[in-house]
Amino acid sequence: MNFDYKTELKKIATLNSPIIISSGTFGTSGAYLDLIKNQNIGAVVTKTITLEAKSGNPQPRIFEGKNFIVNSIGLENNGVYDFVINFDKNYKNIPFPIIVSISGNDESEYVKIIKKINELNSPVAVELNLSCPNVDSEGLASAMNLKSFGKTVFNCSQVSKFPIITKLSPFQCINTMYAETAEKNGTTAISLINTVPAMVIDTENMSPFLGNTVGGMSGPAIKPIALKMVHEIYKSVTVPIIGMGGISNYRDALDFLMVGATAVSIGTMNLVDPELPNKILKNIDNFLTKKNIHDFDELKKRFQKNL
Amino acid sequence: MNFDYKTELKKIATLNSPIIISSGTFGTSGAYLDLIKNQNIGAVVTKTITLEAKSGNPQPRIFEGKNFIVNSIGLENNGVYDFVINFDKNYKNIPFPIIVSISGNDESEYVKIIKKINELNSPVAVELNLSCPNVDSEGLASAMNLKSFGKTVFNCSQVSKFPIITKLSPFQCINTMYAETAEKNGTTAISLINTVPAMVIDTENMSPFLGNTVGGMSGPAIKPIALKMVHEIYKSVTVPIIGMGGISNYRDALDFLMVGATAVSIGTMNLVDPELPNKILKNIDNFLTKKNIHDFDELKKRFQKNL
Amino acid sequence: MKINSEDCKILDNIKMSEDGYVITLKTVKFKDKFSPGNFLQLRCSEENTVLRRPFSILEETDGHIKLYFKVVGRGTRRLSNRKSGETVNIIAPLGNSFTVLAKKRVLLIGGGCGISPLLNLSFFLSKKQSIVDALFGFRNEQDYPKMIVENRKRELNNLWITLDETNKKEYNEGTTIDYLKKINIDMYDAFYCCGPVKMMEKLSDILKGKWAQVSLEARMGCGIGICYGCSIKTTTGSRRVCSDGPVFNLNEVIWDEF
Amino acid sequence: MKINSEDCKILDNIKMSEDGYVITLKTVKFKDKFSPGNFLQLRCSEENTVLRRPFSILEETDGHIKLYFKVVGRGTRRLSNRKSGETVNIIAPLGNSFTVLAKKRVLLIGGGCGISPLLNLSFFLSKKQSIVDALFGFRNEQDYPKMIVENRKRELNNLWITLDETNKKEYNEGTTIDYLKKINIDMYDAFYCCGPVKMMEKLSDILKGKWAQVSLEARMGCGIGICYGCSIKTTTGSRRVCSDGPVFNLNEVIWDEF
Ligand SMILES: Cc1cc2nc3c(=O)[nH]c(=O)nc-3n(C[C@H](O)[C@H](O)[C@H](O)COP(=O)(O)OP(=O)(O)OC[C@H]3O[C@@H](n4cnc5c(N)ncnc54)[C@H](O)[C@@H]3O)c2cc1C
Ligand SMILES: Cc1cc2nc3c(=O)[nH]c(=O)nc-3n(C[C@H](O)[C@H](O)[C@H](O)COP(=O)(O)OP(=O)(O)OC[C@H]3O[C@@H](n4cnc5c(N)ncnc54)[C@H](O)[C@@H]3O)c2cc1C
Ligand SMILES: Cc1cc2nc3c(=O)[nH]c(=O)nc-3n(C[C@H](O)[C@H](O)[C@H](O)COP(=O)(O)O)c2cc1C
Ligand SMILES: Cc1cc2nc3c(=O)[nH]c(=O)nc-3n(C[C@H](O)[C@H](O)[C@H](O)COP(=O)(O)O)c2cc1C
Ligand code: FES
Ligand code: FES
Repeated sequence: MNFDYKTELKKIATLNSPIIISSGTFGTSGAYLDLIKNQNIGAVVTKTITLEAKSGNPQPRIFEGKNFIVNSIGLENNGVYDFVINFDKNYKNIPFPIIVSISGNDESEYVKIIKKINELNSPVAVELNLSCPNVDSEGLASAMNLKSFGKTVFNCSQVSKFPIITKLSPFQCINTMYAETAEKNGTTAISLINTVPAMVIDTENMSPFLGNTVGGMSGPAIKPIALKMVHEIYKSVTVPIIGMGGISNYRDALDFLMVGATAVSIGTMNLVDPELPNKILKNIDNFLTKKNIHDFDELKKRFQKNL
Repeated sequence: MNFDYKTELKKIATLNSPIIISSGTFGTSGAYLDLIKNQNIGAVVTKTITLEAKSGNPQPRIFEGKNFIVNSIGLENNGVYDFVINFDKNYKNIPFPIIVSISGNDESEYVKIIKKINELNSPVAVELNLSCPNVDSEGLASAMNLKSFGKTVFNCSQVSKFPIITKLSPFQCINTMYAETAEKNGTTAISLINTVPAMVIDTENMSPFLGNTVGGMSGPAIKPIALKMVHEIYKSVTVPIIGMGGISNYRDALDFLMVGATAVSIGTMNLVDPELPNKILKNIDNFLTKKNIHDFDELKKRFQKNL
Repeated sequence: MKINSEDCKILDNIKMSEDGYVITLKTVKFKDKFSPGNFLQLRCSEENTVLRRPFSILEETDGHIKLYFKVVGRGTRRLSNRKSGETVNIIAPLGNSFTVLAKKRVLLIGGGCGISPLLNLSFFLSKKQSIVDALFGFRNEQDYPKMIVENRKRELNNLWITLDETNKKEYNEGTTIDYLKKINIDMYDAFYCCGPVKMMEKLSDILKGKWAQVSLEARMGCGIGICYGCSIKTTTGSRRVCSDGPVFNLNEVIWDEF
Repeated sequence: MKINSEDCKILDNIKMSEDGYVITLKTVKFKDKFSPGNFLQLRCSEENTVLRRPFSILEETDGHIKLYFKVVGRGTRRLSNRKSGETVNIIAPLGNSFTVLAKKRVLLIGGGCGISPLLNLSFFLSKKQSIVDALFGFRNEQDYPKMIVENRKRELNNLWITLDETNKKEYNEGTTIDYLKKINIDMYDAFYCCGPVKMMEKLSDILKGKWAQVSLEARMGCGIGICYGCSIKTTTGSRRVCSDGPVFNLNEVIWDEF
């Protein structure tokens, strides 16, 4: 690598690379850790932790379309108490900065979870998955109105000993209000987008395909949607943006970095190719060298000039 | 065909088939009319007409992804005066009921356009494309708030001599409020979804691909998103729903009809295969026969039972 | 064994039954690394599929991995069209494995491509001097990959093949479940099962209280224990088929959600 | 002629240059139905592409349609892999056509696959007893589909081939634009052009005031005049390349947006 990929995420951390692994697609299983140990990953986000344990949604939980998947895992996890007790056991061997993703059913639950997370030392940030798991699973955020959204971000920022990243669902990105509200209420960074609410039918059986009826769409097909959102939101906030949605190769990563992301995050394609980060970085390297670009700020400027 | 595909769209019309051709993908060119003359199409929607002529967006206007396209045509049209003057010339040979799609920059423009359309006799309905063409082209509706949205639907319903169909952009479908507001304000039917706001980058050149920077995504990849929206909105309104988004075969059409659509509309794939309507109907026929289902109400009921 | 990925050359890809193929992959990294019951995650195509597809190991000898797969959808159709000389990427070895009992009398019960991990297992069982009988069921003669099974006959003490419909004497008409009634199951120390969910569910009734392991299939996201796409209910709580399984005790699986 | 669709059998699909192919389709419906300049919309693949792709007619004789296409992206790559015996769906005949002048001296100026509609035109022009010279440019020898062009030499009075780089005498080094300076263009009554936008733009300068037609390429949605995806600016306003064109008067095209 010719480039210094150190990525400053404001007061969160200086990451070794701008590539993050998204919530729900990073895990601590041995098989996975074997595969990623040599990857230059900037940070990893835990699966979203809730206050109480959740057993997740009925099978099937994953549908695959031509270039997307729809999932309804249902935030299966053992709850924050179990998470904190086992944190050292599960995470001490992870060679990357850890961001803890959390989700609550209401404003007060977020604060309770944060207080529990405060007992830990090593995470670099807490990511708020503000997608109302009980209204709709993964990423279906419509129920949370702007006011309670802002209050949640504010309370979490106040209480948390770690910097806060606010993760936006696509429907919180249709204009810039949610992003601006998160910024005003103390978030240190913004990440977007979560999965797009979606539904798949088993036509032959005239029934929903997923055990949970509805789910969230992710993967390559959502990239143009996510990209537009990062592009718009970049213009209206100053906090760093972690861009994600369908990243599957270095061009996707560059696109997000061009339109305004400070770091990018890989979700679905990390399930398929845990060795993607280094492949992406190597190709970014070639690209920047060829274009005689020295850092991502310069890349952003070049793109801005072409607007 | 064994089935009677007559589709009652409330006071709009009784269509010969539940298949409609979407706005922006129907045209009056001779080449196209040659191809569709034997298709059993329920109705066709004109390209959206604005008050003044619009020359549309710079090239390129269309990007093709793996199973979607992103377009930024920019509502190129000659304006409503020209439309009305030439209506007979252009539309008298069209053997299908005609729905006129219109769009205005503000509430008052809609009313002006409607008044002009009132001079015509033959359309069966007017469809409101409430997607703020001047804020963002095709289908990017975030700017229109609920109040002015409701007022526009109300004024149009009052003034129009034709029944009103309200077409919702995806961002007006993230909850059921817009649909309910349209119903309360006198719409006769609802159609959804318009294209999903999106952006594509020409990575190599570090610039937006589309001449207009942003555009709207359509085609097979958006189907799961659209389907979920029809599914949710069906529960909360009683007016008929025209479902669209990515329909490319009979299974897609059946899916929309199952989750609640009274009719379905083909957009993108009509550009590719103008003979799709009859192929779809033939296959629906086989499906219903095999399943011993006699009409679409029964289909809906079977699906509801499996929820 | 550490989990790893490898670009494997396809050595051949041969049709073995109506919709069944045996594909042979050349491996360097995974020579002698598979335990019976392990599976791998294979990228059928980078163009037409998103996720990898899980397949059990039918056999691995001398760095030649054989998989027996059936064409059921987009991924396996694409895989069936892949040609020798081309490369596919795999992640392996994945999952837990069967408990290989020594010096026991055991019965393998398999349906469809479920025979794949069982045939692999039979090799390990015979090495440990267990006596292996096999009861395998298929839809019909076209569905029966005779070559694959006959190839492994030496390791099998008894081999019973059931076909849903047949009039040939060498086969038994009916399902494996039907045929099981004719066997004295009490003479076996252990049972190893793999096949369609409905068959497994019935087996779990019939074999209640016996020592029995089952290799399960579930729709997988990652196959490496990170996405919780494959979680199933068991008597000991939610478990991931890919990392807690795919081998479970037959009687710990709760079947109603499949 | 009414526009129609047809499933056409591929008769053959032959590589003619580095990335150029000639595909031959069997048609019943469109025998003798193409005018020079017409194009068709072809569905390269139902699996891997959404929209159809527009291609000019290189030749149609006896119900055999020939297209000359270059592999530039997903659709054409897929098309280059299609085998004879397979079927592709086309919509045809589309667009307007060149004005076929009779008993004139004309020059065809083509670049890359832009030679396709021009070669088709040359046949019609010779039938009308016009004298046809051709100036065709390519990147290099590998890019030059010699067989295609030589095949049509009988219809051509003069044939000049330019290659961006060459040291062979039979070719002219440089671009068509370079070579044009060596030709006395005033001796021609008419010009027909097709090729890359940059070349056409330069031509429109050089041929200002002359009778000249150009066949344009634009990214198309439908190809049948309904989507306005292909609109371009002309001196007479916005025009659709697919239905108002693809043939325009060279001097009516406004180039700055291409
Ligand atoms: C541990 C394990 C071992 C397996 N071993 C074999 C084997 O040896 N031979 C064999 O033929 N098949 C085996 N399968 C099943 C095989 O993975 C599926 O048939 C295959 O994934 C279908 O892919 P498709 O694209 O053709 O089907 P599609 O239906 O188009 O696939 C769509 C999605 O559903 C998933 N899917 C579909 N059917 C199944 C299924 N039965 N199990 C799991 N996921 C499914 C796919 O992975 C994909 O994500 C195994 C499954 C598991 C979990
Ligand atoms: C009237 C007309 C006649 C043509 N005749 C020929 C011909 O005879 N031979 C030939 O090789 N090519 C011809 N072309 C260009 C040909 O259509 C494109 O090369 C082809 O569409 C590229 O498809 P792709 O999937 O390989 O490329 P991709 O770049 O992957 O295609 C992506 C999208 O861009 C469009 N596109 C890309 N390049 C072009 C282009 N130059 N013109 C129009 N659309 C483009 C495609 O249609 C598709 O929608 C013609 C174009 C037009 C408009
Ligand atoms: C299987 C799966 C599980 C996910 N679980 C979570 C989750 O627990 N919390 C969360 O914030 N996002 C979750 N996501 C969303 C991703 O983090 C990411 O925002 C989204 O998938 C878009 O990125 P992608 O297209 O690269 O996957 C999940 C996504 C997938 C595919
Ligand atoms: C090329 C193109 C032009 C369109 N123009 C319009 C338009 O003028 N007015 C409108 O309401 N919708 C327009 N749409 C949106 C479609 O009517 C439809 O709502 C959308 O494309 C989703 O359906 P589909 O996936 O079947 O294309 C256009 C879509 C396309 C692809
Ligand atoms: S498939 Fe991802 S955890 Fe099992
Ligand atoms: S390509 Fe659709 S109008 Fe020309």
